[in-house]
Amino acid sequence: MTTTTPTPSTDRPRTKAQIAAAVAEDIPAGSYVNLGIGQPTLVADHIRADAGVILHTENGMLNMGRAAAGDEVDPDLINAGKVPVTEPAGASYFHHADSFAMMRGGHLDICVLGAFQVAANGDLANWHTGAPDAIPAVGGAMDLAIGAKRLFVMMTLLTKQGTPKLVPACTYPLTGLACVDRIYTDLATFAVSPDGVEVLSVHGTTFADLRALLDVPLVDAR
Amino acid sequence: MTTTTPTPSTDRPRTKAQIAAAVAEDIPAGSYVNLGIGQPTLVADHIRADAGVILHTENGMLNMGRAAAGDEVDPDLINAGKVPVTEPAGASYFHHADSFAMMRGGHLDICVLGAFQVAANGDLANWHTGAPDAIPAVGGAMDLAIGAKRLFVMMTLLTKQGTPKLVPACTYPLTGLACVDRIYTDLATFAVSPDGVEVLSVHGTTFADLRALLDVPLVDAR
Amino acid sequence: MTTICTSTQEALSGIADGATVLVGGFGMAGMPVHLLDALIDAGPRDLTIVSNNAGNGDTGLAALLSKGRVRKVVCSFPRQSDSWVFDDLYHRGLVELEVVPQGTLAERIRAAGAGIGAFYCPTGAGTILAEGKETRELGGRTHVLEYPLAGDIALIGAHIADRMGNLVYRKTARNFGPVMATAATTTIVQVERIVATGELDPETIITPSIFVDRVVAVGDHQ
Amino acid sequence: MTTICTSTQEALSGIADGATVLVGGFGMAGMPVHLLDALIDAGPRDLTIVSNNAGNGDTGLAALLSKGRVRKVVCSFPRQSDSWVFDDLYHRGLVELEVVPQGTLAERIRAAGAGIGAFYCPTGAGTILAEGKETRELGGRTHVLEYPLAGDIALIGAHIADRMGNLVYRKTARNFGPVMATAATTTIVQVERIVATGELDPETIITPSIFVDRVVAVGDHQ
Repeated sequence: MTTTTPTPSTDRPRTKAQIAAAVAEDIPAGSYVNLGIGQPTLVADHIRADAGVILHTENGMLNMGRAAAGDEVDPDLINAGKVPVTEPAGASYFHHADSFAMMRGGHLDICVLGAFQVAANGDLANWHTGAPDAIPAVGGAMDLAIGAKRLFVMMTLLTKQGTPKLVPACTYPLTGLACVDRIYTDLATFAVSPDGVEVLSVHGTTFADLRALLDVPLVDAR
Repeated sequence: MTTTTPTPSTDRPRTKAQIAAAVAEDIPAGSYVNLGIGQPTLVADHIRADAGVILHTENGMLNMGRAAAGDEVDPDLINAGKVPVTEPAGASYFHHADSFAMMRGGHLDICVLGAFQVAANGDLANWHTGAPDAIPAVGGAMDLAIGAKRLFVMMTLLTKQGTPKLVPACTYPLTGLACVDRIYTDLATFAVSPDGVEVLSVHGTTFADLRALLDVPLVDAR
Repeated sequence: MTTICTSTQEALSGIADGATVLVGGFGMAGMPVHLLDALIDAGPRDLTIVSNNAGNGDTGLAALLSKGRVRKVVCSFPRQSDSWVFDDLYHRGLVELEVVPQGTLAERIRAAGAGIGAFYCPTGAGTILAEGKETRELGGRTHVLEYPLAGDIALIGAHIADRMGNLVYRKTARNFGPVMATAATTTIVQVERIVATGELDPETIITPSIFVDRVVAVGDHQ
Repeated sequence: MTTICTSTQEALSGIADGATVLVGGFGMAGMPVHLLDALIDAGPRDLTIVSNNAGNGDTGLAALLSKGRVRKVVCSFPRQSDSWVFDDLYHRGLVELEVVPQGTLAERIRAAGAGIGAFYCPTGAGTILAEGKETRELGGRTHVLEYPLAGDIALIGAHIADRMGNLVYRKTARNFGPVMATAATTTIVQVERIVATGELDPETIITPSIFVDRVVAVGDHQ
């Protein structure tokens, strides 16, 4: 499925911008893509303007433009994060049922989401901590998780407490089952496969260290 | 439910035009109406222009205009009978799934259809003779039968062979179950009710003769 | 028949206690703020609100919530940075919450308007939001049985109406409006202005007048 | 990515024997006649055709049928005054027929495009078209379980495309086009002309480019 050369491994952990750039590199020209709210929106900055990548926003727009500035701001023209955006040539609008039909029907090539946890089998947890006082708020996360042809996750590999987010099985409430294809992190890029989790690149770590760190079966696919 | 004075009974059987006029009289001002292909299209000629009745055609148009003539003919603007029509002010277009969603969702006030048979409980048979060599062709008949808030049927009360079409139970394949509200015929107007079939007017016949003719429980509601 | 109202007060008359109210908008785009103000003034209690969010800041839905008028909220994303009114009521057990994935929310509303009795949806399968729901394997994938979500009332913000009640929207302010308009017994719409019938391009009409019961012009929102 | 084809021959390349082909149009409005001619020339056999009718006269679908290329027709209304080609093949047992109520046909195609696994539909309940189908009582009404109807190929007639592949339709020629475009692996569209991206009003785009794989300009049909 990969249409680009794998990202080379590097000696240092990747910054958020570098992770976003790595995701952008793996998006084939002409793809229809939904970038989730938060960190995934950074990917837009790294997609080459001539790649013909077309962005979908689930609140009803295809070929969404960049963030609006100054006089461009129009309260009727926002993205899923409720940020004002612009209308490039070729943009189109549709209502919410049609927008999610587009997603759920498998028409988007790639969706990029953040995550709390990803399991070795591709299960995704990214909507709810499960804390007893947390108000559950799913938004479009579950639709996005199951809708696109391929789902890329962007996250740090470890929590602030140093616990891996790539896990044998998610302990947080699930967003979708076996839906993640790729995981882009500061320390490595992974591909979920039937044979285990493939390591596509490492950054500021080694395959051996990752194997020691993570409680999931890893395959060296560099 | 009736918002108009019942049609008075008359001494002669009604012509097709008189049946159509009787149906038109029972359509409240401002109704959204679908007129089936064939005889029901005659009803349009009898709806008063100032009644604000809005016609739906299931091939995707609301506020359908009259038949097009001469230079008005546009191959992209046709009704469900594939007859060219006109576009009045306030017309709108939608695709087939939206058009039948409008119908099935119960948004149309009245649908007018022809029939082979109507049963005393309101069952309708109007799409298929059941003859072994007949090619079944349902079109939108089943959708129309169950979709509108009220279903009016227009037909002659008897077949050419003199057999009643208002029957205890349909012998032809059904279009819809218990869906007919009113039956407008040359000899009488009927309303299907839980207490039996109400006779609302008679034309060139008598209630007693109808009772003798028809094998269904009749209630005199004139 | 669409009624052109001269005030939001007139537009909101007759809303019963206990009503289910569909409220359009995503963020502020398409949010019927004037109708929400009038709903507060009108005074009905014990409402069920169906909307994407559960109120922001202290106005609109949040104001309705803070006045104790809402028994239950059905939404996809109640928790936001400025949803303190809902957060407080929820934690004090003063409001019920049903969280629905955003696309399933839109599709359930569409089903109500389209006469679909129920549908099998892959979104959320295997997650806590599908707990207790009927499931079925279809095409090798687990689907959840979802039911229509209808409203007694829909409050919609659109761009322009004609005097017949046809609506056009503007950019991403379309969002939930078109589906909610189909799914309520009484659909009430605020628009920036009302134009003569025939002034809207029929190809741009997204909500045909059949779905619009009351419309009121509230002036330009910008 | 949408490919702008320079000939209908190019647009119809690579259609496999045994393909399911969704064919838009209602009567001649929206009928992709040039694409059907090219499909005949391209030569695939053993096709399943999904369309509202089963061919008229001796051209288009009827010509495809007469050349023995069609194994099965799925449609709502095969029997028309000028459907002699289909009639003859059907009576000689040379073509299979699946009759589907028109609204259910549109909704099953929509479901395929929208990622809906199956849906409960009231249309046809209790009739011979529902024989052998699963049913369920919902809201006091019998519903029939209906499954998605997807195509390998969709052939659509639209009005104008931009170079990105966005489509606008014209009046009632919209009909099945927008739903069929969502439901096929490869959607092929004939348009009267192709304009520069940005020339179409975004509010009038009914089929966004994501659903369009190939487009070819065939000139004005009038």
